[in-house]
Amino acid sequence: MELTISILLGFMIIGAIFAIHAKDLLSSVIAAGIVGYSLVICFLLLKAPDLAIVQIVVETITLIIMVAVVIDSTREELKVKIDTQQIINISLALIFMLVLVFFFARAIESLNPLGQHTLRMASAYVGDPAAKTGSANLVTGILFDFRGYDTLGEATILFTAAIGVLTILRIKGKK
Amino acid sequence: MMVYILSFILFLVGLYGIITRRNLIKIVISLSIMEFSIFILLVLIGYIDGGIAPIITDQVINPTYVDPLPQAMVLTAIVIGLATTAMLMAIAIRLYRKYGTFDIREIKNLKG
Amino acid sequence: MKYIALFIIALLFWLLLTFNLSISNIVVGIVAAVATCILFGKHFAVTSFSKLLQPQRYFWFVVYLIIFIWECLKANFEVAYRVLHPAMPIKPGIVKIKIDLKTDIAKTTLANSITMTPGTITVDIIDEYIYVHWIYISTDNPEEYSQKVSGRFEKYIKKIFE
Amino acid sequence: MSLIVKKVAQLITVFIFLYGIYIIVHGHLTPGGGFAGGAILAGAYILQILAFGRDPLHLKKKETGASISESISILTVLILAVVGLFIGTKVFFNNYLPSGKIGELVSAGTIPLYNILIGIEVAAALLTIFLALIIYKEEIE
Repeated sequence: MELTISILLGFMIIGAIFAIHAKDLLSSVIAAGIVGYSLVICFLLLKAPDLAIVQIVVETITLIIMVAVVIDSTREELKVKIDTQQIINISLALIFMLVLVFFFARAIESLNPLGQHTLRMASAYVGDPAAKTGSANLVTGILFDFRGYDTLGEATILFTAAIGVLTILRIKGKK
Repeated sequence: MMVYILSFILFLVGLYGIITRRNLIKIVISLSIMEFSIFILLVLIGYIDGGIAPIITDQVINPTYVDPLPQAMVLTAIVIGLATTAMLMAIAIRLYRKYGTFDIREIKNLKG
Repeated sequence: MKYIALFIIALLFWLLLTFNLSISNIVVGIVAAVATCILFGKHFAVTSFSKLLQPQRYFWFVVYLIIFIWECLKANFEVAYRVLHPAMPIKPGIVKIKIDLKTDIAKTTLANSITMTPGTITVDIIDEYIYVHWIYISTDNPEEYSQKVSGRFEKYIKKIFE
Repeated sequence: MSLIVKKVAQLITVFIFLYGIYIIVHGHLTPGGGFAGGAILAGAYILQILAFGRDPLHLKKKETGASISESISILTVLILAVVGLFIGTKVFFNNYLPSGKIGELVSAGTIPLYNILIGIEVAAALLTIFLALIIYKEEIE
Protein backbone atom coordinates (compact mmCIF):
# COMPACT_ATOMS: atom_id res chain seq x y z
CA MET A 1 0.00 0.00 0.00
CA GLU A 2 2.74 2.40 0.95
CA LEU A 3 4.57 1.80 -2.34
CA THR A 4 1.47 2.40 -4.47
CA ILE A 5 0.65 5.65 -2.72
CA SER A 6 4.29 6.74 -3.00
CA ILE A 7 4.29 6.22 -6.77
CA LEU A 8 1.05 8.18 -7.12
CA LEU A 9 2.45 10.97 -4.97
CA GLY A 10 5.55 11.05 -7.13
CA PHE A 11 3.35 11.57 -10.19
CA MET A 12 1.51 14.31 -8.37
CA ILE A 13 4.78 16.09 -7.56
CA ILE A 14 5.89 15.91 -11.20
CA GLY A 15 2.53 17.28 -12.32
CA ALA A 16 2.73 20.10 -9.78
CA ILE A 17 6.25 21.11 -10.87
CA PHE A 18 5.15 21.13 -14.50
CA ALA A 19 2.06 23.19 -13.62
CA ILE A 20 4.24 25.82 -11.99
CA HIS A 21 6.85 26.00 -14.76
CA ALA A 22 4.72 25.60 -17.90
CA LYS A 23 5.03 28.26 -20.59
CA ASP A 24 1.37 28.04 -21.57
CA LEU A 25 -1.33 28.85 -19.03
CA LEU A 26 -3.79 26.35 -20.51
CA SER A 27 -1.35 23.46 -20.15
CA SER A 28 -0.56 24.68 -16.67
CA VAL A 29 -4.24 24.46 -15.72
CA ILE A 30 -4.49 20.97 -17.21
CA ALA A 31 -1.36 19.85 -15.35
CA ALA A 32 -3.03 21.01 -12.14
CA GLY A 33 -5.83 18.65 -13.15
CA ILE A 34 -3.34 15.75 -13.07
CA VAL A 35 -2.73 16.45 -9.39
CA GLY A 36 -6.44 16.60 -8.60
CA TYR A 37 -7.38 13.41 -10.44
CA SER A 38 -4.48 11.46 -8.93
CA LEU A 39 -5.86 12.52 -5.58
CA VAL A 40 -9.12 10.72 -6.46
CA ILE A 41 -7.24 7.44 -6.95
CA CYS A 42 -5.40 7.96 -3.65
CA PHE A 43 -8.72 8.47 -1.85
CA LEU A 44 -10.13 5.28 -3.36
CA LEU A 45 -7.06 3.30 -2.29
CA LEU A 46 -7.27 4.74 1.22
CA LYS A 47 -10.90 3.59 1.63
CA ALA A 48 -12.55 6.99 1.41
CA PRO A 49 -15.25 6.63 -1.29
CA ASP A 50 -17.17 9.72 -0.13
CA LEU A 51 -14.14 11.90 -0.69
CA ALA A 52 -13.44 10.32 -4.07
CA ILE A 53 -16.95 11.13 -5.34
CA VAL A 54 -16.76 14.72 -4.09
CA GLN A 55 -13.22 15.30 -5.38
CA ILE A 56 -13.85 13.98 -8.89
CA VAL A 57 -16.87 16.23 -9.40
CA VAL A 58 -15.32 19.28 -7.74
CA GLU A 59 -12.11 18.89 -9.75
CA THR A 60 -14.09 18.76 -12.99
CA ILE A 61 -16.01 21.92 -12.14
CA THR A 62 -12.82 23.70 -11.06
CA LEU A 63 -11.18 22.78 -14.36
CA ILE A 64 -14.17 24.10 -16.29
CA ILE A 65 -14.04 27.40 -14.39
CA MET A 66 -10.26 27.75 -14.80
CA VAL A 67 -10.35 26.92 -18.52
CA ALA A 68 -13.19 29.42 -19.00
CA VAL A 69 -11.13 32.14 -17.30
CA VAL A 70 -7.94 31.34 -19.23
CA ILE A 71 -9.71 31.24 -22.60
CA ASP A 72 -11.46 34.52 -21.80
CA SER A 73 -8.22 36.33 -21.03
CA THR A 74 -4.79 35.28 -22.25
CA ARG A 75 -2.85 32.05 -22.56
CA GLU A 76 0.63 33.54 -22.58
CA GLU A 77 2.85 33.21 -19.56
CA LEU A 78 4.86 36.28 -18.60
CA LYS A 79 8.51 36.35 -19.55
CA VAL A 80 10.50 35.29 -16.51
CA LYS A 81 13.73 37.22 -16.29
CA ILE A 82 16.13 36.86 -13.42
CA ASP A 83 16.52 40.22 -11.70
CA THR A 84 17.25 41.16 -8.11
CA GLN A 85 13.61 40.91 -7.08
CA GLN A 86 13.39 37.37 -8.40
CA ILE A 87 16.59 36.36 -6.62
CA ILE A 88 15.25 37.80 -3.37
CA ASN A 89 12.01 35.88 -3.86
CA ILE A 90 13.74 32.58 -4.52
CA SER A 91 16.03 32.92 -1.50
CA LEU A 92 13.02 33.89 0.61
CA ALA A 93 11.19 30.77 -0.57
CA LEU A 94 14.20 28.61 0.26
CA ILE A 95 14.43 30.07 3.77
CA PHE A 96 10.72 29.47 4.34
CA MET A 97 11.05 25.92 3.10
CA LEU A 98 14.02 25.24 5.38
CA VAL A 99 12.11 26.49 8.42
CA LEU A 100 9.08 24.38 7.52
CA VAL A 101 11.25 21.30 6.94
CA PHE A 102 12.74 21.76 10.40
CA PHE A 103 9.30 21.87 12.05
CA PHE A 104 8.00 19.00 9.95
CA ALA A 105 10.96 16.84 10.98
CA ARG A 106 10.06 17.50 14.58
CA ALA A 107 6.36 16.85 14.00
CA ILE A 108 6.77 13.61 12.07
CA GLU A 109 8.25 11.88 15.12
CA SER A 110 4.89 11.93 16.86
CA LEU A 111 3.03 10.38 13.90
CA ASN A 112 2.31 6.67 13.76
CA PRO A 113 3.58 4.73 10.73
CA LEU A 114 1.07 4.36 7.90
CA GLY A 115 -1.70 1.93 8.77
CA GLN A 116 -1.20 1.82 12.54
CA HIS A 117 -3.48 4.65 13.51
CA THR A 118 -5.24 4.43 16.85
CA LEU A 119 -8.79 5.78 16.98
CA ARG A 120 -7.97 8.20 19.76
CA MET A 121 -10.33 11.00 18.83
CA ALA A 122 -12.86 9.12 16.75
CA SER A 123 -13.54 6.31 19.21
CA ALA A 124 -16.58 8.22 20.45
CA TYR A 125 -17.99 8.30 16.92
CA VAL A 126 -17.24 4.75 15.74
CA GLY A 127 -18.65 1.53 17.12
CA ASP A 128 -21.64 1.45 19.43
CA PRO A 129 -22.44 5.17 19.55
CA ALA A 130 -22.67 5.15 15.76
CA ALA A 131 -26.09 3.58 16.20
CA LYS A 132 -27.13 6.78 17.97
CA THR A 133 -27.40 8.70 14.72
CA GLY A 134 -28.91 5.75 12.87
CA SER A 135 -26.88 6.54 9.77
CA ALA A 136 -25.14 3.64 8.05
CA ASN A 137 -22.61 6.00 6.48
CA LEU A 138 -20.45 7.11 9.41
CA VAL A 139 -18.99 10.10 7.56
CA THR A 140 -22.44 11.55 6.88
CA GLY A 141 -23.41 10.81 10.48
CA ILE A 142 -20.46 12.78 11.80
CA LEU A 143 -20.95 15.59 9.28
CA PHE A 144 -24.61 16.27 10.01
CA ASP A 145 -24.98 15.22 13.62
CA PHE A 146 -21.88 15.42 15.79
CA ARG A 147 -20.35 18.24 13.77
CA GLY A 148 -23.37 20.10 12.49
CA TYR A 149 -21.79 23.46 13.21
CA ASP A 150 -18.94 22.73 10.78
CA THR A 151 -21.40 21.95 8.04
CA LEU A 152 -23.43 25.07 8.71
CA GLY A 153 -20.28 27.20 8.55
CA GLU A 154 -19.23 25.47 5.35
CA ALA A 155 -22.61 26.15 3.73
CA THR A 156 -22.28 29.76 4.79
CA ILE A 157 -18.87 30.01 3.14
CA LEU A 158 -20.26 28.63 -0.12
CA PHE A 159 -23.13 31.12 0.05
CA THR A 160 -20.69 33.97 0.69
CA ALA A 161 -18.47 32.85 -2.18
CA ALA A 162 -21.40 32.82 -4.61
CA ILE A 163 -22.53 36.29 -3.50
CA GLY A 164 -18.92 37.51 -3.63
CA VAL A 165 -18.36 36.27 -7.19
CA LEU A 166 -21.59 37.94 -8.29
CA THR A 167 -20.58 41.20 -6.63
CA ILE A 168 -17.02 41.22 -7.99
CA LEU A 169 -18.05 40.54 -11.57
CA ARG A 170 -21.09 42.80 -11.59
CA ILE A 171 -19.58 46.16 -10.57
CA LYS A 172 -18.77 48.62 -13.29
CA GLY A 173 -15.09 49.36 -13.64
CA LYS A 174 -13.94 52.96 -14.06
CA LYS A 175 -11.69 53.31 -17.04
CA MET B 1 7.05 7.60 6.82
CA MET B 2 7.83 7.84 3.11
CA VAL B 3 4.31 8.93 2.14
CA TYR B 4 4.22 11.68 4.76
CA ILE B 5 7.49 13.10 3.46
CA LEU B 6 6.30 12.95 -0.15
CA SER B 7 3.07 14.76 0.64
CA PHE B 8 5.11 17.37 2.51
CA ILE B 9 7.28 17.81 -0.61
CA LEU B 10 4.08 18.45 -2.57
CA PHE B 11 3.26 21.16 -0.04
CA LEU B 12 6.71 22.71 -0.51
CA VAL B 13 6.27 22.74 -4.29
CA GLY B 14 3.06 24.71 -3.85
CA LEU B 15 4.75 27.12 -1.43
CA TYR B 16 7.63 27.69 -3.86
CA GLY B 17 5.13 28.45 -6.60
CA ILE B 18 3.26 31.00 -4.49
CA ILE B 19 6.39 32.94 -3.55
CA THR B 20 8.29 32.96 -6.83
CA ARG B 21 5.60 33.17 -9.52
CA ARG B 22 4.22 36.50 -10.70
CA ASN B 23 1.25 35.27 -12.67
CA LEU B 24 -2.05 35.40 -10.79
CA ILE B 25 -3.35 32.16 -12.36
CA LYS B 26 -0.16 30.33 -11.39
CA ILE B 27 -0.54 31.59 -7.83
CA VAL B 28 -4.10 30.24 -7.63
CA ILE B 29 -2.93 26.89 -9.00
CA SER B 30 -0.12 26.74 -6.43
CA LEU B 31 -2.62 27.47 -3.67
CA SER B 32 -4.84 24.58 -4.76
CA ILE B 33 -1.79 22.28 -4.92
CA MET B 34 -1.03 23.15 -1.28
CA GLU B 35 -4.65 22.32 -0.40
CA PHE B 36 -4.39 18.94 -2.10
CA SER B 37 -1.24 18.04 -0.16
CA ILE B 38 -2.97 18.78 3.12
CA PHE B 39 -5.99 16.64 2.14
CA ILE B 40 -3.84 13.64 1.31
CA LEU B 41 -1.82 14.04 4.52
CA LEU B 42 -4.95 14.08 6.70
CA VAL B 43 -6.47 11.05 5.00
CA LEU B 44 -3.16 9.15 5.21
CA ILE B 45 -3.05 9.72 8.97
CA GLY B 46 -6.52 8.21 9.37
CA TYR B 47 -5.80 5.02 7.39
CA ILE B 48 -5.76 1.69 9.24
CA ASP B 49 -4.33 -1.53 7.81
CA GLY B 50 -7.11 -3.97 6.91
CA GLY B 51 -9.79 -1.41 7.63
CA ILE B 52 -12.90 -1.07 5.49
CA ALA B 53 -14.64 2.09 4.35
CA PRO B 54 -16.68 3.63 7.21
CA ILE B 55 -20.08 2.32 6.16
CA ILE B 56 -21.99 -0.09 8.38
CA THR B 57 -22.87 -3.32 6.55
CA ASP B 58 -24.14 -6.70 7.67
CA GLN B 59 -21.78 -8.72 5.52
CA VAL B 60 -18.59 -8.25 7.51
CA ILE B 61 -18.47 -9.69 11.02
CA ASN B 62 -16.64 -7.61 13.62
CA PRO B 63 -15.18 -5.06 11.19
CA THR B 64 -12.48 -2.43 11.65
CA TYR B 65 -13.32 0.89 10.04
CA VAL B 66 -10.79 3.47 8.91
CA ASP B 67 -11.00 6.70 10.89
CA PRO B 68 -14.08 8.63 9.67
CA LEU B 69 -13.19 11.89 11.42
CA PRO B 70 -10.41 13.12 9.05
CA GLN B 71 -12.63 12.14 6.14
CA ALA B 72 -15.45 14.34 7.40
CA MET B 73 -12.99 17.21 7.88
CA VAL B 74 -11.52 16.83 4.39
CA LEU B 75 -15.00 16.60 2.85
CA THR B 76 -15.73 20.03 4.27
CA ALA B 77 -12.33 21.35 3.19
CA ILE B 78 -12.71 20.22 -0.43
CA VAL B 79 -15.88 22.20 -0.94
CA ILE B 80 -14.39 25.25 0.78
CA GLY B 81 -11.37 24.88 -1.52
CA LEU B 82 -13.69 25.02 -4.52
CA ALA B 83 -15.33 28.17 -3.15
CA THR B 84 -12.00 29.93 -2.58
CA THR B 85 -10.67 28.91 -6.00
CA ALA B 86 -13.78 30.25 -7.73
CA MET B 87 -13.57 33.49 -5.76
CA LEU B 88 -9.86 33.95 -6.58
CA MET B 89 -10.55 33.24 -10.25
CA ALA B 90 -13.26 35.91 -10.26
CA ILE B 91 -10.85 38.42 -8.73
CA ALA B 92 -8.16 37.46 -11.26
CA ILE B 93 -10.42 37.95 -14.27
CA ARG B 94 -11.63 41.24 -12.82
CA LEU B 95 -8.05 42.49 -12.44
CA TYR B 96 -7.24 41.32 -15.95
CA ARG B 97 -10.12 43.33 -17.38
CA LYS B 98 -8.98 46.44 -15.55
CA TYR B 99 -5.22 46.26 -16.18
CA GLY B 100 -4.89 43.93 -19.15
CA THR B 101 -2.31 41.67 -17.53
CA PHE B 102 -1.93 38.95 -14.93
CA ASP B 103 1.43 40.25 -13.70
CA ILE B 104 1.13 41.20 -10.03
CA ARG B 105 4.00 43.68 -10.24
CA GLU B 106 2.39 45.56 -13.12
CA ILE B 107 -0.85 45.70 -11.18
CA LYS B 108 1.00 47.12 -8.20
CA ASN B 109 2.72 49.78 -10.32
CA LEU B 110 -0.47 50.94 -11.99
CA LYS B 111 -2.15 51.70 -8.69
CA GLY B 112 -3.49 55.20 -8.09
CA MET C 1 -46.90 14.06 -24.20
CA LYS C 2 -43.14 14.21 -23.98
CA TYR C 3 -43.38 14.87 -20.26
CA ILE C 4 -45.11 11.52 -19.73
CA ALA C 5 -42.41 9.74 -21.75
CA LEU C 6 -39.72 11.41 -19.68
CA PHE C 7 -41.55 10.54 -16.46
CA ILE C 8 -41.74 6.84 -17.34
CA ILE C 9 -38.10 6.70 -18.47
CA ALA C 10 -36.94 8.48 -15.32
CA LEU C 11 -38.94 6.20 -13.02
CA LEU C 12 -37.60 3.08 -14.76
CA PHE C 13 -34.05 4.39 -14.48
CA TRP C 14 -34.57 5.13 -10.79
CA LEU C 15 -35.87 1.61 -10.09
CA LEU C 16 -32.93 0.07 -11.96
CA LEU C 17 -30.51 2.27 -10.03
CA THR C 18 -31.84 1.46 -6.57
CA PHE C 19 -33.11 -2.10 -7.24
CA ASN C 20 -35.51 -1.97 -4.34
CA LEU C 21 -39.30 -2.21 -4.49
CA SER C 22 -40.28 -0.89 -1.07
CA ILE C 23 -43.06 1.73 -0.87
CA SER C 24 -40.83 4.55 0.39
CA ASN C 25 -38.34 4.01 -2.41
CA ILE C 26 -41.06 4.16 -5.07
CA VAL C 27 -42.50 7.35 -3.56
CA VAL C 28 -39.07 9.00 -3.57
CA GLY C 29 -38.57 7.82 -7.15
CA ILE C 30 -41.85 9.40 -8.25
CA VAL C 31 -40.88 12.70 -6.60
CA ALA C 32 -37.45 12.59 -8.29
CA ALA C 33 -39.01 11.83 -11.67
CA VAL C 34 -41.48 14.72 -11.32
CA ALA C 35 -38.62 17.08 -10.40
CA THR C 36 -36.68 15.92 -13.46
CA CYS C 37 -39.76 16.48 -15.66
CA ILE C 38 -40.24 20.02 -14.37
CA LEU C 39 -36.60 21.03 -14.72
CA PHE C 40 -35.55 19.24 -17.91
CA GLY C 41 -38.80 18.29 -19.64
CA LYS C 42 -38.68 21.21 -22.05
CA HIS C 43 -35.35 20.13 -23.51
CA PHE C 44 -35.67 16.35 -23.56
CA ALA C 45 -34.60 14.66 -26.78
CA VAL C 46 -37.42 12.11 -27.14
CA THR C 47 -40.31 14.06 -28.63
CA SER C 48 -42.99 11.53 -29.44
CA PHE C 49 -44.68 9.31 -26.91
CA SER C 50 -46.64 7.05 -29.27
CA LYS C 51 -43.48 5.78 -30.94
CA LEU C 52 -42.29 4.36 -27.63
CA LEU C 53 -45.31 2.02 -27.51
CA GLN C 54 -44.82 0.31 -30.87
CA PRO C 55 -43.19 -3.10 -30.30
CA GLN C 56 -41.78 -3.51 -33.80
CA ARG C 57 -39.38 -0.67 -33.13
CA TYR C 58 -37.82 -2.64 -30.27
CA PHE C 59 -37.55 -5.69 -32.51
CA TRP C 60 -35.70 -3.67 -35.14
CA PHE C 61 -33.50 -2.22 -32.40
CA VAL C 62 -32.34 -5.73 -31.44
CA VAL C 63 -31.70 -6.57 -35.08
CA TYR C 64 -29.78 -3.32 -35.46
CA LEU C 65 -27.62 -4.10 -32.42
CA ILE C 66 -26.59 -7.47 -33.86
CA ILE C 67 -25.76 -5.96 -37.25
CA PHE C 68 -23.88 -3.10 -35.62
CA ILE C 69 -21.70 -5.46 -33.56
CA TRP C 70 -20.97 -7.54 -36.69
CA GLU C 71 -19.99 -4.45 -38.71
CA CYS C 72 -17.86 -3.23 -35.82
CA LEU C 73 -15.95 -6.54 -35.70
CA LYS C 74 -15.35 -6.47 -39.45
CA ALA C 75 -14.13 -2.88 -39.35
CA ASN C 76 -11.82 -3.69 -36.44
CA PHE C 77 -10.04 -6.37 -38.44
CA GLU C 78 -9.84 -4.13 -41.48
CA VAL C 79 -8.23 -1.27 -39.55
CA ALA C 80 -5.87 -3.68 -37.79
CA TYR C 81 -4.81 -5.04 -41.18
CA ARG C 82 -4.10 -1.54 -42.48
CA VAL C 83 -2.09 -0.58 -39.41
CA LEU C 84 -0.03 -3.78 -39.25
CA HIS C 85 0.66 -3.95 -42.98
CA PRO C 86 4.26 -2.76 -43.58
CA ALA C 87 3.29 -0.42 -46.44
CA MET C 88 0.40 1.08 -44.40
CA PRO C 89 -2.15 1.36 -47.25
CA ILE C 90 -4.19 4.29 -45.95
CA LYS C 91 -5.80 7.07 -47.98
CA PRO C 92 -7.54 9.38 -45.52
CA GLY C 93 -10.01 12.09 -46.45
CA ILE C 94 -13.37 13.63 -45.70
CA VAL C 95 -16.48 12.64 -47.64
CA LYS C 96 -19.84 14.42 -47.79
CA ILE C 97 -22.84 12.12 -47.69
CA LYS C 98 -26.51 12.90 -48.16
CA ILE C 99 -28.86 11.21 -45.73
CA ASP C 100 -32.63 11.16 -45.83
CA LEU C 101 -33.35 10.84 -42.11
CA LYS C 102 -35.74 13.49 -40.84
CA THR C 103 -35.63 13.58 -37.04
CA ASP C 104 -32.66 14.91 -35.10
CA ILE C 105 -32.36 11.92 -32.83
CA ALA C 106 -32.08 9.55 -35.80
CA LYS C 107 -29.33 11.71 -37.30
CA THR C 108 -27.48 11.68 -33.99
CA THR C 109 -27.76 7.90 -33.69
CA LEU C 110 -26.42 7.45 -37.21
CA ALA C 111 -23.53 9.81 -36.53
CA ASN C 112 -22.64 8.05 -33.29
CA SER C 113 -22.82 4.62 -34.96
CA ILE C 114 -20.46 5.79 -37.69
CA THR C 115 -18.07 7.19 -35.09
CA MET C 116 -18.17 3.97 -33.05
CA THR C 117 -17.15 1.90 -36.09
CA PRO C 118 -13.35 1.95 -36.37
CA GLY C 119 -11.97 3.74 -39.41
CA THR C 120 -14.74 6.32 -39.77
CA ILE C 121 -15.41 9.43 -37.69
CA THR C 122 -18.32 11.83 -38.09
CA VAL C 123 -17.04 15.37 -38.16
CA ASP C 124 -20.26 17.37 -38.41
CA ILE C 125 -23.90 17.34 -39.44
CA ILE C 126 -25.16 20.27 -41.50
CA ASP C 127 -28.81 20.04 -42.55
CA GLU C 128 -29.06 16.91 -44.73
CA TYR C 129 -25.40 16.20 -45.14
CA ILE C 130 -22.97 14.48 -42.81
CA TYR C 131 -19.23 14.90 -43.13
CA VAL C 132 -17.26 11.74 -42.42
CA HIS C 133 -13.52 11.32 -42.04
CA TRP C 134 -12.59 7.99 -43.59
CA ILE C 135 -9.32 6.10 -43.27
CA TYR C 136 -9.38 4.58 -46.78
CA ILE C 137 -11.39 6.25 -49.53
CA SER C 138 -11.84 3.44 -52.00
CA THR C 139 -14.05 5.13 -54.62
CA ASP C 140 -14.86 8.61 -55.84
CA ASN C 141 -18.43 7.69 -56.70
CA PRO C 142 -20.86 9.31 -54.20
CA GLU C 143 -23.42 6.51 -54.54
CA GLU C 144 -20.90 3.85 -53.71
CA TYR C 145 -19.22 5.42 -50.75
CA SER C 146 -22.45 6.60 -49.15
CA GLN C 147 -23.64 3.00 -49.40
CA LYS C 148 -20.39 1.83 -47.81
CA VAL C 149 -20.30 4.29 -44.95
CA SER C 150 -23.87 5.01 -43.94
CA GLY C 151 -26.11 2.78 -46.01
CA ARG C 152 -25.60 -0.31 -43.91
CA PHE C 153 -27.02 1.43 -40.82
CA GLU C 154 -29.41 3.91 -42.33
CA LYS C 155 -32.28 1.61 -43.27
CA TYR C 156 -32.47 0.07 -39.80
CA ILE C 157 -32.29 3.44 -38.06
CA LYS C 158 -35.11 4.60 -40.28
CA LYS C 159 -37.22 1.67 -39.12
CA ILE C 160 -36.39 2.30 -35.46
CA PHE C 161 -36.89 6.04 -35.21
CA GLU C 162 -39.25 7.05 -38.01
CA MET D 1 -22.08 23.27 -30.73
CA SER D 2 -23.14 20.86 -33.43
CA LEU D 3 -26.32 18.82 -33.50
CA ILE D 4 -24.63 15.67 -32.18
CA VAL D 5 -23.41 17.34 -29.00
CA LYS D 6 -26.78 19.01 -28.40
CA LYS D 7 -28.83 15.84 -28.76
CA VAL D 8 -26.49 13.70 -26.68
CA ALA D 9 -26.41 16.39 -23.97
CA GLN D 10 -30.22 16.51 -23.95
CA LEU D 11 -30.37 12.76 -23.54
CA ILE D 12 -27.64 12.46 -20.92
CA THR D 13 -28.46 15.37 -18.56
CA VAL D 14 -31.64 13.66 -17.39
CA PHE D 15 -29.73 10.61 -16.24
CA ILE D 16 -26.95 12.65 -14.62
CA PHE D 17 -29.60 14.62 -12.74
CA LEU D 18 -31.34 11.45 -11.52
CA TYR D 19 -28.00 9.99 -10.43
CA GLY D 20 -27.32 13.13 -8.43
CA ILE D 21 -30.69 12.82 -6.69
CA TYR D 22 -29.89 9.16 -5.96
CA ILE D 23 -26.54 10.11 -4.40
CA ILE D 24 -28.23 12.75 -2.23
CA VAL D 25 -31.20 10.68 -1.07
CA HIS D 26 -29.10 7.61 -0.28
CA GLY D 27 -26.42 9.73 1.40
CA HIS D 28 -26.90 8.08 4.78
CA LEU D 29 -26.70 4.53 3.40
CA THR D 30 -24.10 4.52 0.62
CA PRO D 31 -21.05 6.68 -0.14
CA GLY D 32 -22.02 10.19 -1.10
CA GLY D 33 -24.25 12.80 0.46
CA GLY D 34 -25.29 16.37 0.04
CA PHE D 35 -21.96 17.77 -1.12
CA ALA D 36 -21.23 15.14 -3.77
CA GLY D 37 -24.79 14.97 -5.05
CA GLY D 38 -25.15 18.73 -5.17
CA ALA D 39 -21.99 19.02 -7.23
CA ILE D 40 -23.35 16.38 -9.64
CA LEU D 41 -26.63 18.30 -10.01
CA ALA D 42 -24.68 21.45 -10.82
CA GLY D 43 -22.66 19.41 -13.33
CA ALA D 44 -25.84 18.38 -15.17
CA TYR D 45 -26.86 22.02 -15.56
CA ILE D 46 -23.35 23.07 -16.60
CA LEU D 47 -23.28 20.36 -19.28
CA GLN D 48 -26.53 21.65 -20.71
CA ILE D 49 -25.37 25.27 -20.67
CA LEU D 50 -22.06 24.35 -22.34
CA ALA D 51 -23.87 22.42 -25.07
CA PHE D 52 -26.50 25.05 -25.83
CA GLY D 53 -24.31 28.12 -25.75
CA ARG D 54 -25.06 31.45 -24.28
CA ASP D 55 -28.38 33.18 -24.52
CA PRO D 56 -27.97 35.98 -21.95
CA LEU D 57 -31.64 36.62 -21.21
CA HIS D 58 -32.36 32.96 -20.53
CA LEU D 59 -29.22 32.55 -18.42
CA LYS D 60 -30.07 35.61 -16.36
CA LYS D 61 -33.43 34.06 -15.46
CA LYS D 62 -31.66 30.85 -14.48
CA GLU D 63 -29.21 32.74 -12.31
CA THR D 64 -32.01 34.48 -10.42
CA GLY D 65 -33.66 31.12 -9.79
CA ALA D 66 -30.39 29.65 -8.55
CA SER D 67 -29.78 32.52 -6.11
CA ILE D 68 -33.31 32.27 -4.71
CA SER D 69 -33.21 28.50 -4.19
CA GLU D 70 -29.80 28.82 -2.55
CA SER D 71 -31.06 31.35 -0.04
CA ILE D 72 -34.25 29.42 0.68
CA SER D 73 -32.44 26.13 1.30
CA ILE D 74 -29.88 27.63 3.68
CA LEU D 75 -32.72 29.36 5.53
CA THR D 76 -34.54 26.04 5.86
CA VAL D 77 -31.40 24.41 7.27
CA LEU D 78 -31.31 27.09 9.95
CA ILE D 79 -35.03 26.66 10.74
CA LEU D 80 -34.62 22.89 11.01
CA ALA D 81 -31.67 23.38 13.36
CA VAL D 82 -33.53 25.91 15.50
CA VAL D 83 -36.57 23.63 15.85
CA GLY D 84 -34.25 21.31 17.77
CA LEU D 85 -34.03 23.98 20.45
CA PHE D 86 -37.75 23.82 21.17
CA ILE D 87 -38.33 20.09 20.86
CA GLY D 88 -36.39 17.72 23.07
CA THR D 89 -33.26 18.87 24.82
CA LYS D 90 -31.85 22.35 24.50
CA VAL D 91 -29.27 21.59 21.81
CA PHE D 92 -28.78 23.35 18.50
CA PHE D 93 -28.63 20.73 15.72
CA ASN D 94 -30.44 18.18 17.82
CA ASN D 95 -31.42 14.98 16.02
CA TYR D 96 -34.98 14.96 17.30
CA LEU D 97 -36.69 12.66 14.80
CA PRO D 98 -36.73 8.89 15.53
CA SER D 99 -33.60 7.24 14.19
CA GLY D 100 -35.25 4.06 12.93
CA LYS D 101 -33.52 0.90 11.74
CA ILE D 102 -30.03 1.18 10.26
CA GLY D 103 -29.94 0.53 6.52
CA GLU D 104 -33.47 1.60 5.58
CA LEU D 105 -34.29 4.54 3.37
CA VAL D 106 -36.34 6.35 6.00
CA SER D 107 -34.03 6.35 9.01
CA ALA D 108 -31.37 8.42 10.75
CA GLY D 109 -33.72 11.18 11.90
CA THR D 110 -33.02 14.58 10.40
CA ILE D 111 -29.88 13.57 8.48
CA PRO D 112 -31.66 12.90 5.14
CA LEU D 113 -33.42 16.26 5.37
CA TYR D 114 -30.13 18.07 5.95
CA ASN D 115 -28.63 16.07 3.07
CA ILE D 116 -31.34 17.19 0.66
CA LEU D 117 -31.17 20.85 1.70
CA ILE D 118 -27.37 20.99 1.60
CA GLY D 119 -27.49 19.31 -1.79
CA ILE D 120 -29.79 22.01 -3.18
CA GLU D 121 -27.62 24.70 -1.62
CA VAL D 122 -24.34 23.37 -3.07
CA ALA D 123 -25.89 22.89 -6.53
CA ALA D 124 -27.32 26.40 -6.56
CA ALA D 125 -24.08 27.99 -5.32
CA LEU D 126 -21.92 26.28 -7.94
CA LEU D 127 -24.41 27.13 -10.67
CA THR D 128 -24.46 30.77 -9.57
CA ILE D 129 -20.66 30.99 -9.69
CA PHE D 130 -20.50 29.39 -13.14
CA LEU D 131 -23.29 31.56 -14.55
CA ALA D 132 -21.74 34.73 -13.13
CA LEU D 133 -18.48 33.89 -14.89
CA ILE D 134 -20.15 33.49 -18.29
CA ILE D 135 -22.88 36.15 -18.09
CA TYR D 136 -20.71 39.07 -17.04
CA LYS D 137 -18.13 38.24 -19.68
CA GLU D 138 -17.80 41.70 -21.13
CA GLU D 139 -17.26 44.88 -19.23
CA ILE D 140 -20.72 46.38 -18.74
CA GLU D 141 -20.59 49.99 -19.79
